Amino acid sequence: MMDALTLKDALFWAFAFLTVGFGLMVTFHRSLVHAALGLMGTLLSVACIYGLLDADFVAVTQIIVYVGGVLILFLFGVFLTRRIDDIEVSNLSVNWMVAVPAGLVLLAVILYAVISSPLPMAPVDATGPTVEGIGNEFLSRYLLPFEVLSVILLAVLVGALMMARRELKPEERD
Amino acid sequence: MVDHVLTWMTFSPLIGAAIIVFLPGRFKESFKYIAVATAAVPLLLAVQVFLNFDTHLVPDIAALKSAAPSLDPRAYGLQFVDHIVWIKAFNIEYFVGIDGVSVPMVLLTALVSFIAVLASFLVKKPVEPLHNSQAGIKVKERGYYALILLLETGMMGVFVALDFFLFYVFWELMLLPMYFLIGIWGGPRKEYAAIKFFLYTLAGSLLMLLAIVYMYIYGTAGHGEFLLADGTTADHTFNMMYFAYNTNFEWVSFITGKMLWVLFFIGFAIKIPMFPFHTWLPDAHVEAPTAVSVILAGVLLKMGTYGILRINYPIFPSETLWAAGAMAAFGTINIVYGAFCAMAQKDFKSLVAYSSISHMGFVLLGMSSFTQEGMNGAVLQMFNHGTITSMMFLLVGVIYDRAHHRDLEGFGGLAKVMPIYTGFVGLAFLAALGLPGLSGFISEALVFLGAFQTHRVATIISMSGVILAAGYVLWMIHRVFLGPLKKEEYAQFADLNWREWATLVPLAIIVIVLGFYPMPVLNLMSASLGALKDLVLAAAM
Amino acid sequence: MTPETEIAAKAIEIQAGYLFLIPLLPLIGFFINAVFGARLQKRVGRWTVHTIALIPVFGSLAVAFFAIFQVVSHDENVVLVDRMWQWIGFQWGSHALNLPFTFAVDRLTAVMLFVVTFVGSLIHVFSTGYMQDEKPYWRFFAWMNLFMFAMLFLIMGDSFLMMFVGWEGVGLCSYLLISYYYDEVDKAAAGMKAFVVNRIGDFAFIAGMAILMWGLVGTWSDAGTYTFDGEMGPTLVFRDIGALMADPAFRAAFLAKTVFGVPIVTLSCILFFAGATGKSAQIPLYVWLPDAMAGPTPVSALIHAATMVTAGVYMVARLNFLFAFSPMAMTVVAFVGALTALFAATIGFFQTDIKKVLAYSTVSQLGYMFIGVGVGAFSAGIFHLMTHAFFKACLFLGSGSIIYAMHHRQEMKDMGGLRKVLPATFITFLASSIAIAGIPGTSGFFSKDEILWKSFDSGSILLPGWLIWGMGAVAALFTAFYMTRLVLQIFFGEPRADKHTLEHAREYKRMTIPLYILGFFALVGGFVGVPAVLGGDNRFEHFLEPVFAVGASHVAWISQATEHGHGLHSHAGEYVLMGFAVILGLTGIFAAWRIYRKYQSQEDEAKLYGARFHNVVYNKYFVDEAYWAGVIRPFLALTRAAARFDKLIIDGAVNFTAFATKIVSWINGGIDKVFVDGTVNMLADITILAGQRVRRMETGRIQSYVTGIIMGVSGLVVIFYLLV
Amino acid sequence: MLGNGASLAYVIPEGILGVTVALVMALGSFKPTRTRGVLAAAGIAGMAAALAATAAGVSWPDGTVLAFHGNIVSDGMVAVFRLVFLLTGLLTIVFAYGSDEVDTRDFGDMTAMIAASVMGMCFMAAAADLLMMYLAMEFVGILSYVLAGLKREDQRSSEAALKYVIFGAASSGVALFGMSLLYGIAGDTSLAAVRAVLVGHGFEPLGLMALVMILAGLGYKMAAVPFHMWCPDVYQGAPTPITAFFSVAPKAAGFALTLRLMDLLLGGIDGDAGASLGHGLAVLIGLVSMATMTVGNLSALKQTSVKRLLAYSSIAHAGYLLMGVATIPAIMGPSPDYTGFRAVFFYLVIYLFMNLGAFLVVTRVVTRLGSDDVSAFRSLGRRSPLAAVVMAIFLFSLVGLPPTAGFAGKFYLFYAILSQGSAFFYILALVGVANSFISLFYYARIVRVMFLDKSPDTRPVPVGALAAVVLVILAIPTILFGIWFGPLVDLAGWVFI
Amino acid sequence: MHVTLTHFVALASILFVLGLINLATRRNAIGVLLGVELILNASNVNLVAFSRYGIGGMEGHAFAVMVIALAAAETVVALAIVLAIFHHYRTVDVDRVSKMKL
Repeated sequence: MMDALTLKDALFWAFAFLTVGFGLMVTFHRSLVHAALGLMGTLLSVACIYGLLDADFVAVTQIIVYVGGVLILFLFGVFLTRRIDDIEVSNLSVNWMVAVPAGLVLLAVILYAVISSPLPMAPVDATGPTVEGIGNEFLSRYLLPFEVLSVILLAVLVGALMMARRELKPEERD
Repeated sequence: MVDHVLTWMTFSPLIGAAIIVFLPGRFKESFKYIAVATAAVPLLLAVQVFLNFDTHLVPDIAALKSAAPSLDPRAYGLQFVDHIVWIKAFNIEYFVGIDGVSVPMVLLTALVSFIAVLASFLVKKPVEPLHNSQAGIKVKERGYYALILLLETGMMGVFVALDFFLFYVFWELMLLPMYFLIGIWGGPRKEYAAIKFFLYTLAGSLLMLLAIVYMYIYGTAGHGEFLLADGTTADHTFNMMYFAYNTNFEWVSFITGKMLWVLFFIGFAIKIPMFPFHTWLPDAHVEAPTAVSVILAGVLLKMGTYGILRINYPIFPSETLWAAGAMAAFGTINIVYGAFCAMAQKDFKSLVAYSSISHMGFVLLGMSSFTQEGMNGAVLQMFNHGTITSMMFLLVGVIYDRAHHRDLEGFGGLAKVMPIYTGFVGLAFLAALGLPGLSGFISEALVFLGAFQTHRVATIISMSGVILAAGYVLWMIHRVFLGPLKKEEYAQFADLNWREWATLVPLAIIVIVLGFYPMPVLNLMSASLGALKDLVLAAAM
Repeated sequence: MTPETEIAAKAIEIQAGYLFLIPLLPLIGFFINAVFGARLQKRVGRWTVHTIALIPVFGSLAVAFFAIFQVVSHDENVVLVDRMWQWIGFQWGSHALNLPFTFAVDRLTAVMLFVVTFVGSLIHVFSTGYMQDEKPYWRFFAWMNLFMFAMLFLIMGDSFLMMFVGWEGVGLCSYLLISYYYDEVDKAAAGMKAFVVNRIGDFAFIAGMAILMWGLVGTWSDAGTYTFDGEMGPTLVFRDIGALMADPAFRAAFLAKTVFGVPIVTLSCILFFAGATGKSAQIPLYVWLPDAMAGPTPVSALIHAATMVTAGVYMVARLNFLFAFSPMAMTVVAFVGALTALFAATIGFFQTDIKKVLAYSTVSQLGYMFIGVGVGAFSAGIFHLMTHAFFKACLFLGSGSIIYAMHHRQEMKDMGGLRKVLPATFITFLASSIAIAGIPGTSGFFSKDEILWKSFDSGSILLPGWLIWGMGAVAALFTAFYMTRLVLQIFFGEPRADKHTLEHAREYKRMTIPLYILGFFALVGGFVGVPAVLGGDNRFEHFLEPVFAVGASHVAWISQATEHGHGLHSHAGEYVLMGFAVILGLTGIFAAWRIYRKYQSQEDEAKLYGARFHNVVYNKYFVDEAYWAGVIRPFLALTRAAARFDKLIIDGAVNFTAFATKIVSWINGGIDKVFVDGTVNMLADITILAGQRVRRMETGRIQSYVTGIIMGVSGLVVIFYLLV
Repeated sequence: MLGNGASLAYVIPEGILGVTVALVMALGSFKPTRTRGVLAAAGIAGMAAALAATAAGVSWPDGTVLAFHGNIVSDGMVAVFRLVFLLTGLLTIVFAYGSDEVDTRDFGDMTAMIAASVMGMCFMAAAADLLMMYLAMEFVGILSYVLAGLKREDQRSSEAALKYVIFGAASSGVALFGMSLLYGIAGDTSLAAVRAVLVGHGFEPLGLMALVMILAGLGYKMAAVPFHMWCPDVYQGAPTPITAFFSVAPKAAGFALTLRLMDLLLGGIDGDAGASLGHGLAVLIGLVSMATMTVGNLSALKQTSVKRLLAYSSIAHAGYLLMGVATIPAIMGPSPDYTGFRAVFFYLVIYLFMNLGAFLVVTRVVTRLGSDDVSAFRSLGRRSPLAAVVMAIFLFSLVGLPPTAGFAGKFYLFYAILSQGSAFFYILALVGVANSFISLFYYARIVRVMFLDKSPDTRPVPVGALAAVVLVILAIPTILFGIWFGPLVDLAGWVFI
Repeated sequence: MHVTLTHFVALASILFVLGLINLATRRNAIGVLLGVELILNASNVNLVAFSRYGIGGMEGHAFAVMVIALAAAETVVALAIVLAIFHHYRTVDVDRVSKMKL
């Protein structure tokens, strides 16, 4: 039923392939920098998928927080550690010989579960922009998680600072 | 007259242990005196128990079986009972009391513990420097005496506890001190021996724990509800008496019953120790210090057979009957096999250890007979073996203190050097081989006579133990005491010192007196054992 | 096959509260000497030691005589009873076991009492001379007193268990006294051998006791379950059992019972007899007795001739009410007795150690006694027991006197011609020798003759009486032969001892007086039992009649019932047999005289009789060696095998389990190594082989952990699918 | 279901903890090097206040209250678990105060993070919503990563942190994926909705898988096989006081959350769908339990580092505890019986005392001797009698020997699973017994080394007055609950009344 | 072929497994952390897709936002740890970060 292939479907397939493709790059590319860039691709593709799912706020958050924040952080990390030590460490470990088959088995298990369980076929009607809905959730139903999250972020801040507060004594630099 | 006499007997050593633990180090010299004074308390109280014990009190089984659980201890044939709720949530009670089965054991424990403490005394003796027979415990006295008193509490507790949970707690409580006593103050391979002892016993007791918990969960009251000591009722119980007389056993299929029986039995069989669970015993004995060996052989082994009489017999009578043949067979194996192994030993102490295995076989054989003679013989044998084997280990300790080895081939002709010692050895070992006129004979003869009625072939085979015992005992005496002296320096050995006298004489008196007049002990137990026998045999109908 | 009449064997019980003194006094003596003897001997002197020992022995002799007179003075059958206390007992419902600590003296015991206390006292006296040079003098007397206690206990105990106390007690004392010179390994070993061999007999004794105890009052089904016949609890008291057996109804029921498919009465009696073979040195357990000569000679006289070794005979006689009802058991007793009598007598031929000759003679004479009790002539057996006690004690003491004079040399080759040096010894020895050889008029003649005749006449055993008689008669011939040889070799011919010894040889009064007394009794002691055929009234037999009423009457009944007899019931037949026996004895003496007029050394004898024959007999048919090779060595090997089995297999199994657990733990502890890392490492190895980059694989890598998660999740999910 | 405002009354202890966190941070920012005592005092005071409040019944409703729009539950179970977490946190701060493994400069942050992580744990015990569950788990997790890496000058500490973070991220990712699927099935994040689906028509394979994935995330918290591998490395590498904390608190929280999840999904459920799921889960958890205790015990046998040994021991204990969780079938049906769950709590409380006690001794030994190798414990019986004796008590309690509390705990667990009355649980009990037996080997090895082995160095090892007091304080309940555990049973009675 | 919820879930599953494989294979610690992001994104796809299909509530979206925030926080901590490791070992090769284990 080729005619049934709507634009949305087409877009999904496109973004899906992009996502998986970038995902493969993240996982299997020898170079860490490429992997990081692959992650960027994945994140962006996923953001587009969010768009397809009418999740505007999530998509935007994805781009801002992930692509804008987390990824930059990663790249910093990559460069910071590579510049000092030049050993090629981005190689895949030989572990993949076990991990990949295991992962494929897991995938098979998951896909079996997904396919054998009836899921709703049609989307509900789009409700327009989601920002308000999400905001309402955060302020009413998810107020407690929201507050807890803030405590977490605070604690993480302290923790990260502490980890970074580093003065090694010379004899411990072996 | 002391009230709550059993409680005092059980916990007074613990108080002594606490005092020793918390005394400052500068009172080091007094630890042993505190210990011996503390151990004397249960001994004195034992006299009270002995004098006031009503030998005729037995449970009326038929009446109990059809009645609701009651709080009247005398209905269950119990005396000196202390009974309070301990942990209400699990209907666990502090329930101690004695009947004819336990009273000889209680007396034995008090006696042997006291003697063991005394036997640990450090005695300095002005003899030749070469054989400075400075025997006894010289290092870490605080720990030693505290542990040995703790051990006494555990042992006493096992014999007086009538609540499964309490029983189990005491049963395990005695493990730890024993482990340390062997492990710290033992011989060259002490660690191996200690852990072996520990593991064996624990393996058995864990199985027992499963059985106990299982019974707690699924045991239901036959008529009415279980009564706790505070008068409240309960659905479940740990009360051994209720299990023996008031529990509705419909929940137990014969298969389950057998399984529970076996779980308990293995736990106890390891302690006896029954072939093939016995190999911990020679190791433990060989490595343990003298006083600990005394307790180990004198009291601990009896816990196994006591447990069978206390739990397997009344609670699972039909299963007991089912297993009687196997018990007799194992008893026989113990007797013959233990004697065989004893014969081949080169170490004095492991000879005695194997002889213990052999002698505990008599207990097993006697109690599996379900005759008045056999069961009385079995329990009397438990008591007698306790005194005789204590003597034997003390005596081995005497020579070890002087020669610092126990190689049977390494002595010879000691009779000339140490005539008094030789006399005591003769007395103890002849009692062990069942020489008539000494206590061991009475119990062995009763076991043989009683067991023959039920297990004819097994008994006849066991009787060969009479020959084998003569073999290893006399050969030992031959090698150690007769013939020429093997080493010149042994001629300088001093005969017994005051501590050795003090520990051996009371036991010797008991061994001789009970040989000619065993009735005081027999009277204590025969009624209870008769009731127990009837209870078991009633299951056959 | 049993008479259906009630046998009136009930004795009148007389309370005699003093009986306990008889064994107690020696016990006190033992106690004092054992505890204080060493010090007394050192500080005060030897006389204190033997005074302490002798007073109780004579005291109990006096009390025993009082008791004996009390028994004898009653015309009716009485039994003196001293019930001390409940020894073992309990009552549960209808079931009661009641074993009182009771001494009883009936007519049989009275005879035994007389023998034991009388001979015992004399030997004690003798010992004060013989042992005077021994260092641990106190020990000897302590043990001797203990022996007296045990022996008296044995004969006075009124139940199996009481008897068993004495039974084992005398065994112990025998052990202690044989091992008296314990620093000599051989002598110590001889004691051990005696005890262990005795224990083999005890094993049978206990088994018989157990079978009898339950067999009397209940029945085993074929399946082995036991039911009581009535309300009666088990008993082990002789008088009770005797009374039961006197009841024909009970007896009939009892005799029909079997255990292991064998009649209970037969099995238990054979077991009791097996016990007796140990104590009384019969085939096959006689081997200890010759070795027991390692002990001091008075010990041999007291224990290994006069008293202890006769305990088996006493027991069989005591149990006549059982044995008589089992022809099979009686046959065994008689035949083993006859065989032993013959066999031991032959060994006596060539022994050169004078004590060994006497030892085998004792074994042989004990065989006679068993013939007596075995053929139902219980009183004859006991009669021989008594006469034997006199003459054999005398012989042993005599040999002791010789050995003492010869400075503890026991070989005949060192003796010869001693009749002048030791006149008193010679006379008493000679008297005893003719007694044992059965010269008419001596005590041995009467008792032996009675046994032989009764055995010939016996119809109660399963073997023909003449066979037993024949064996006994030949043994009598042999006895006469070796006794004559002994006397000739020791007392006649040229002295072979060195001068010094001969000069110092002397006889002490305390040694000769007992010899004279015993010698006297050896000669005339038999007159208490002159048989009717010789004009006597056999008072001895009549005296014991009530004790053996049950057994003897049954034996008589059987003989009658089977119409047994060789037509020799007449006096004429008895005369013929008697004459035949006397002729045999004289033949033996004559033959020995012909050969041993002149001293024959061992080598001479070997030449005379043929080396091989001499060798076999001299070495006691190599029975000891056969026992060693066939029984003891395999047994010791078995014990070692058991110990090794214990160490290797039983303990090994446990250790192996521990070991295996450790192995598993290694596998398991390195679980990621094996299941995750292991796979990885293997693959890495493959990669290395494939020429890829070589890199060391390290453990503890986080990737393995995550792989573990992946595998774990998929595994658990699959399991869960399967479960739900 | 309460709204946000009304719900505040049910999070007062958490509020106190929040204040504590803020206070400690504020104090710590002044003069971090000199305020160790003050910070410890502040932390302890805050914890103690929360503890006291909880004990006094604050935020402890009689029944069950759904607060914050069903995000969390407040009931007795939350309250009693709060006690466990708070007590552990409090004692950890005490340990850390005396330990030189925690640098004074980091002490304030550490205190704050422990307080915060305790708060997270309280939410874990209370979570009734998938989002809340995830958040609370991550809360505890992220702080744990930092705490593990607290000893920055020590390579092994950093390594522990790295392993922890990678493993933690992976497992919580798996759990999150499972939650996302469960959300899809239920259409709502609340567990009540999930349960409604379950009651309605049961779970399709997707739901089953989602459940297993969530359990995997929880299994990692509890250190259950096969999600246990991080545990030895992290325990060994982290500063000892923190290891002590890890060995008790997050594990307890994991169990609390597991119990909560099981209760909310299956408690009192009727019908075939739920029944088959419940029985399946029981077997699954039972199998995991067997694997966990066996792997833990067997692996512990060959360890020479005491910390690592105790790590495997804690894995083994997770296995014992899972036996109690496996009693799910009992909580289903019209008359639910929470005995097994109560046994888990009961055991956790006892485990708290004995395990913290053991770790405190290790802390002292590591501080004094600089090594946690078994050989460092040689002749401790002579060098530091108090430490050795209490260590022996703790170790024997871990074995489960009477009269120590460990026995009471095992007893309660065995009681609970034997009550289930099915063959599988009997086998489970037998495996549990066999494992208790095996565990004796390695615990006794330490005891042996302490009392039986000779050390070349015989100088005394002072434990310090504070530590001595705390050791005694920990030893008392370890003995007391062995012979008088009635009150503790009553307390456990609050877990799902 | 119509795109249904199943497709989205399948996509998420693939991402999820890829992330896990990444975790299991990357030797570079930072690379490993990239995998974590894949996993979290997979979950988010699920959440959002479920929210869109058949259910329609905003819970999924809220959840996803929360996850993103937490992911960021986690990354911060993780990177801090990686840097600490780097200081010690001069490498971020997790294979070599292995002082422990016997």
